[in-house]
Order: sequence, then C-alpha cells, then structure tokens
Amino acid sequence: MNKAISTTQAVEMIPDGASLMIGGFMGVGSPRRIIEELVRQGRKHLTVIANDSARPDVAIGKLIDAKAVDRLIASHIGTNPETQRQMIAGELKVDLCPQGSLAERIRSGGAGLGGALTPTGFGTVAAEGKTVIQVDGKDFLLEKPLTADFALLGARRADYRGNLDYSLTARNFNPIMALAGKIVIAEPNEIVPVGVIPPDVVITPHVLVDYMIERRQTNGR
Amino acid sequence: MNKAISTTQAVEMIPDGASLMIGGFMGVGSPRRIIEELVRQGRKHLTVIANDSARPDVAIGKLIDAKAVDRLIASHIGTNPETQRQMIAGELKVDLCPQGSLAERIRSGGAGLGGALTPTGFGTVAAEGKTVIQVDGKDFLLEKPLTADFALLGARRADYRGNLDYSLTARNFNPIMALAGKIVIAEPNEIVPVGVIPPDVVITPHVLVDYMIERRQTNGR
Amino acid sequence: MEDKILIAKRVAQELNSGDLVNLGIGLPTLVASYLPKDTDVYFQSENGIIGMSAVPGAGLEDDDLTDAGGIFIGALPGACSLDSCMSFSLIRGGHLDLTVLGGLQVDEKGALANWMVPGKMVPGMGGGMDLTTGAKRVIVAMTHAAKGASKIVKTCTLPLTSVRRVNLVVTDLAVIEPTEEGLVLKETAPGITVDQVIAATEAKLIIPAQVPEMNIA
Amino acid sequence: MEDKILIAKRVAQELNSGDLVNLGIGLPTLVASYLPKDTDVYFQSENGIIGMSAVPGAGLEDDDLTDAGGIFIGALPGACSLDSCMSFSLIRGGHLDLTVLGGLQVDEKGALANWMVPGKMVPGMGGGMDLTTGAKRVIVAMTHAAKGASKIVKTCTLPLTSVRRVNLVVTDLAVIEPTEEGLVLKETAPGITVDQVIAATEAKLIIPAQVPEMNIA
Repeated sequence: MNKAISTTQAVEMIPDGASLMIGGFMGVGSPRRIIEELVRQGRKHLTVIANDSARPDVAIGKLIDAKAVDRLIASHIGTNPETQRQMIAGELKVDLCPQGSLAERIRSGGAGLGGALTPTGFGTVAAEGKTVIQVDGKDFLLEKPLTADFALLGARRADYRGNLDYSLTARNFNPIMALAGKIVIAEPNEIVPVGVIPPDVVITPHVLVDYMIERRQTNGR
Repeated sequence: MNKAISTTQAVEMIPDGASLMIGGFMGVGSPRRIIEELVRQGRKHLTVIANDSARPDVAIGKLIDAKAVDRLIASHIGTNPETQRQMIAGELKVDLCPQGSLAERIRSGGAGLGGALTPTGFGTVAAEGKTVIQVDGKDFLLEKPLTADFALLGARRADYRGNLDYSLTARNFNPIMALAGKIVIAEPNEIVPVGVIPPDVVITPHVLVDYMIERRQTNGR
Repeated sequence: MEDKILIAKRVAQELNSGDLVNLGIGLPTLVASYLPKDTDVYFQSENGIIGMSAVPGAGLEDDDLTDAGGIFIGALPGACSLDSCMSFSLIRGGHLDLTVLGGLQVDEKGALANWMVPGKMVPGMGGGMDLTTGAKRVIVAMTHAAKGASKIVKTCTLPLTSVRRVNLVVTDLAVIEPTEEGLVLKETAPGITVDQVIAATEAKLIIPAQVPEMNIA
Repeated sequence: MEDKILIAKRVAQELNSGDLVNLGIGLPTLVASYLPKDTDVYFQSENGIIGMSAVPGAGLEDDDLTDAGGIFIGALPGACSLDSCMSFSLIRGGHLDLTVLGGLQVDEKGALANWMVPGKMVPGMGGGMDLTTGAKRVIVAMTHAAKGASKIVKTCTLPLTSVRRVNLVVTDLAVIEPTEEGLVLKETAPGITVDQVIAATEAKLIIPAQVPEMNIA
C-alpha cells in the first residue's frame, strides 16, 4: 500500500474540532508543511497536544496566530507571548503539564497503560485535581493517558513502507506520539527505498504510520 | 575513563546473594561470558530477573544448572525442565509475571515511576495480591517497579565510552535493564571507536553503562 | 487433511493485507504457511521484531535472530527491531491487528485458558496474557477436544489467560464466534454435521438457521 | 567580576568528571563556560541529546540540533539522541548527576520556587519540575535578592517547583547548603562578610564557626 499523500489530502482528513498531537520542540522536528496547510485550509477549534507552542510565526505558533486552537496541552508556553495573550484573554484554554509527565501520558495512551505514576509535581499546584497513589510508602501522582484523533509527526526519513527515523533533537515527542494517535501522519524530509533504514535503526515501525506526506519534487531545479 | 574490564573482574564485583537483571530472550542477547564466569566463580543465592531461563546448559540455564539462583522473576520457564524441577522441589522460588508487565516493571524501576498500570492479568491469578486501580472506569493492575544490584547486558557494539547498540532480536530486555540496574555491566560483541555508532543509532547512552567486558583478542589467530 | 493443517488453513483466511499479526508457538505458527495469495501481512515476534520470515536457507541462520521460541527465523526487507517495552506497547496498546493463540479451554463467555494446568504444567504466561488482553482480534486455534474431553466448556476450570472475550475459535470440527449472547456456531468442518459439533461440545452453542461448511481448498 | 560570572564560576566547581549534567536556561547555561580544566562532563539537553556542545561555528548550525530554548548547539563525538520519554527517564530515574537551575525563591526547608509568578508570568514548568524532583543533585544558581527583596525566604510564597530539598544554593553573596536542620552558610562571596549575608537574607541561616570565602580565580 502506498501511504504517500499530499499535504492537501492529509489536512482534508482532519476536521474542525479534531484533537492533534504535534511532534516537535520549539518547532524543531515539527511537521511544518502540515501545519501551514492546516492554517491555509482554515481549520478551527483544534485541541493541540504538544510540548510547546514555539514562537509566533514558527511551527505550532502559526496555528496559535491563526486562532485555530481552542485548547492546548503543553509543558511550556513561555516562548510564545501570543499563546499567553490568548490564554489570559480567555480565547485559548491551556493545560500545563510537566514535560516528563506529558511524555509519559502520551506513551501511556499509546501503550494501553492506565497512566503514569510519577513523583514529579507532588505537593505543587501541578498536583491539583490529581489522584495520589502510594506505592511502598512513596507518593506518586497519577497522570492520565492521552490519545488524539491524529498524530502529526516530523521525521528525517521514511521508507516506502513508512518506517521512520529522526535526526538529533528533532526526535523528541515524535516517536511516542506515533503510538498515541488514532491516525498517524508523518512528514519526512526524505522518502527512501525499503531497506535504506536498516531494522536496528528504525525508530518508529511502519505499522504505526497510516500516511506520509509526499516528497517535494524538484526535478533537478 | 576506560570502562573495559575482564569477565573475572566483573564477576568479582558481584557478591553472593546479589540481585541481577540479565538481558536476553531464550539466551538470545544474553551476556554469555559473564554468566559462565558467575558459574566458574561459584556465585550462589542470586536473585535473577530475566524474561526466561532459556534451556539447560544455555545462557541463564547454566546458572540454574549450577544451583546459583535462589529466586527467579520471569515470564516463562516452560523451556527449562530443570527450572521447573527446582521450583517444584522447593529449591528455587519462581515469580511469574506477564512479559509485557515484566518489561514495564523494569522500565518503571529505571525511569523513577511508581509502577505500571496494565490491563493485562486483570481477573486472572496473575492479579493475586496486586492492587487494582480504576482510571476513568477501567480496571488496571498496579505492577510494581523492579530494580536490581546489577544489570548484565548483551550488546552488539559498544564504543570506547560505552554507548551501545543491539542486533535484531538480541535487543529485547537489554535496553530497559540498562536503566534499572544500580551497576550496569555490558558484554558487547565488539568495542569500536567513539563515533562509529552515530548519535541517532545509539540505543543505550553511555551514561548508563558503568563497565564493559573487554574484547577477546585473537591477534589474528 | 490433517486436523492441524485444516485449522491453520481456515485461520489463514482471517488475515488481511496490511495486518500486523502475532502467531503463538505451536499450531498457530503453521498459519503463516497457508496465507491466501496476495495477502501481504506483517508478522511480529514479541521477542522483538516486525517482519519476521522463515529462516532463508542453510548457513544464513543468525544467533541474534530467532522467534519467541528461540527458533531461527529470517527478516524481510522493511523489518524493524523492537525492545521488549516497545514490542508490548504495540501489543497492549491495540496496534496489533490479530493474534492467533493455542487454547486449553474456551468457555461460554469467550474467555480463554491456555497457560497453565495446576499441579501439572506451570510454564509461565510469557506474552500470552498481554496478547489476549491487547490485540484487536484474538483467534484461538485448537483441537475441539483433548483426550475425549471437550475444550469448549461452560466455564473454564483452568486458570484464565484473560477475562477478555476472544473473537473467534477455529477447531478441527467448527468455527465458533463468541458473542455477548453466547457461542455462535458459524461453520462446520468438511464432512462434519451440526449435530456432531453439538455432541462434541460441552458448552451451549447458538445454532443459526444456516451453518455453512468451511471453505477449505 | 560580574555577579552572574561569579555565580557561574562557583557552580562550575561542583561539576565532576564523568557527571551527566543538565543546565537550565539563562544563568545556569553560563556554567559550561567555566568548567575547571580536565573536567570532562556530559551535558544533556532535555529536548533530547547527551553530548551537546556550543555551536561549532558559523555555517554549521543544524535545524535539527538545538537546546531546550531552541538555540542552535553542536554535538561532541559520542553524543546520543533521546526521545522525550528516554530523556526524562534519565532525569526522573536518578541517572542525571546534577542539574543547575535558576531560582525565584528558596526557603528554609530547601524547597525551590522558580516557574511561576501568579498573575504575572505563567510560562509553564517545562522540564523544571522533573529536573528538580529527579536529579541526584540540584544546585540553584541565582542572585541573592531581586528588587531589594531576599530570594532566600522563610517559606516560599510563590508556587513550588518541587517539595524536594535542593542540595546547594549559589548566589552573588554566598553558598548555602539546605540541610535537615536548616540553611547552612557554607561560603561568602569575595569581600562579603557573614553579617552582610545575614542582613541580606530573610531566612534564618545556620552559621558555622568557620565560613570561608569562595575560592574564585
């Protein structure tokens, strides 16, 4: 099966109001072409689960600029004043979650676990409303699993079948979101023949990837 | 720092009664030279945490043959009749745990989590004595974290600094045990210069590896 | 046709192109040999690979490439290696389309017992509990009876593998679908009558008006 | 010497060869520039790399290689990439030897507040709560006071980052060690007297018989 589609086709699958996990960290490793197409097609009322909202006009920041997001679940918004402005104005609901807990919540959702038991945040405002579970006398917060309608990933390479690898710090949340999206769309920088990414080097197995964005073709120009 | 030591030195660090996580699956990916040296030095009363006990005279099976193990935490012992014999005779205590739960327990121990919440085993004898935790109306077993005094890993390659990669199905439990052993000793098939294993290909970061078994030297013979 | 081959051939019809499939040790392993033409499935071995194949030939065996039973296998182009956490994240997280497992008993609720006979056989559950709990579809492939006793029972007397209702049971006598209402007889084996299946089954079966015969080449 | 540089130089003395170290954004980042000779530490950036270095030169920047602030970095030989779960497994699992973080307040119990000023600044905690909770050692690097108000307080009035007692506080006036008994004044900055530190500190300080001066080159 050929999983390659255009950004237009990819975004046409995503309805207003959808929940999206978007890989990347301050824009590094984010699926930029998909994000731009979401803005171009005027998608609205999205829930976005991501580490951060980057900066204005950068990656997820473009969705914030376009007022496409109703709710953001993230660990950090300090680098995007527009996110903070919309939050304070009541236009955007923001749920803040410690970064390591956010990662484990996504992994739990994708791995069929009931959540993560973490010591992080215990005794702080991050614990508000959360269940505390004692294990052998130590206190842990129950951080509930997260899943989303779509996971939108940036990747270095995909092979024809959809196996993915990543480059350096562009890996970040992408591999765990690949587990937790009902429909997973990858935006690789390159698409390569099967076998170019050896079995031990594949980070995200092709069975998790439903679609991938076709290469830009330059025909040598 | 040079982390390379001989198998003799490695095993001299491990006292009688120590708890050992041992990587491998039916012997595939197990640190065979360390295991043989544990037997040679006559180590006793060990607790072993591993997926299985392989077969008699194979990998962990050699520790069972030598009656070196007092307690085994594993998912499967069906392939080793000697393990079953010692268990029935009361010479060896065996705790059986579903394979996916065992993997998550080890990861939890290594990642500072309070345990794993899994649906696996709910309503079966595997749930006996375990806490059931409801999350949004669904039942999960609390599977407690595991750690060990030592993690003994098989690996394909280590670089001089101790970064590891693995080969095909020899990966199995090794990378997660690398997180959960207080002292981690790797037995790589090869030791290669720093840089031979590129950053995106490293599976186990060198900071987790305390020692590695020196190469066998043949000097061309 | 040998019973095991009949069962394997019938189960193989349940596999769809693109599926991620895990086959248990023993009888289920045979299923791979009877895949319908042009059915391109991906086999996972839970010890850590997607894309396993039969060992490609003598001299090509690799100490680092076996199935969960420790038997040499091969790998197809596009295969990928998994650590044990990732392997079971796929299984438990609902990413595995189908698992085919052997069985000791299946009961009227569709619960499976297949890992232990108290006092006799305590091999451990291995990955079976995770597979039964987490796979999108669970098919039990087993003989209908053992030593004269039906393995399709009212209530499992052996320790359960999971409380989850399995999706299909394929035996040498019948194809049975556990549903909320009970066990529905979907097909009979070639030459076997509905009455013969009923007679060989301890559990109550729901019998539809039409029960076709398995379509096995 | 500029206050920030004084603090960075003093903190740098706490790093030992072989340590895995995470430096927070801002002042803590400066620490990397003042490592003692022959101290070979490994810097982790929690967005996913061990072995980060300064960007190696103009034209060598890589869109896929930045620190947690999104600033271009480089990577040393032997570096390795981590996904976010692995990165925080190292942090939360006690594999990180040291984190150096900025602070808004530290109190007599050694608790740190550094992520939020209600009604003013809500940037989110990022990785700070995990770092403070999980690192083997936590060093707070901050100015002793802000706008005339002591940042070493009786009880934090700002929301806590973690209930964990931090290991050391290094300011432009002093080195302070939170202990079970309270805050112990370990060193004073060059030219600063013990009385000056006491006067500039809201919290009660335990004053040993000898309080040496920081040894800063």
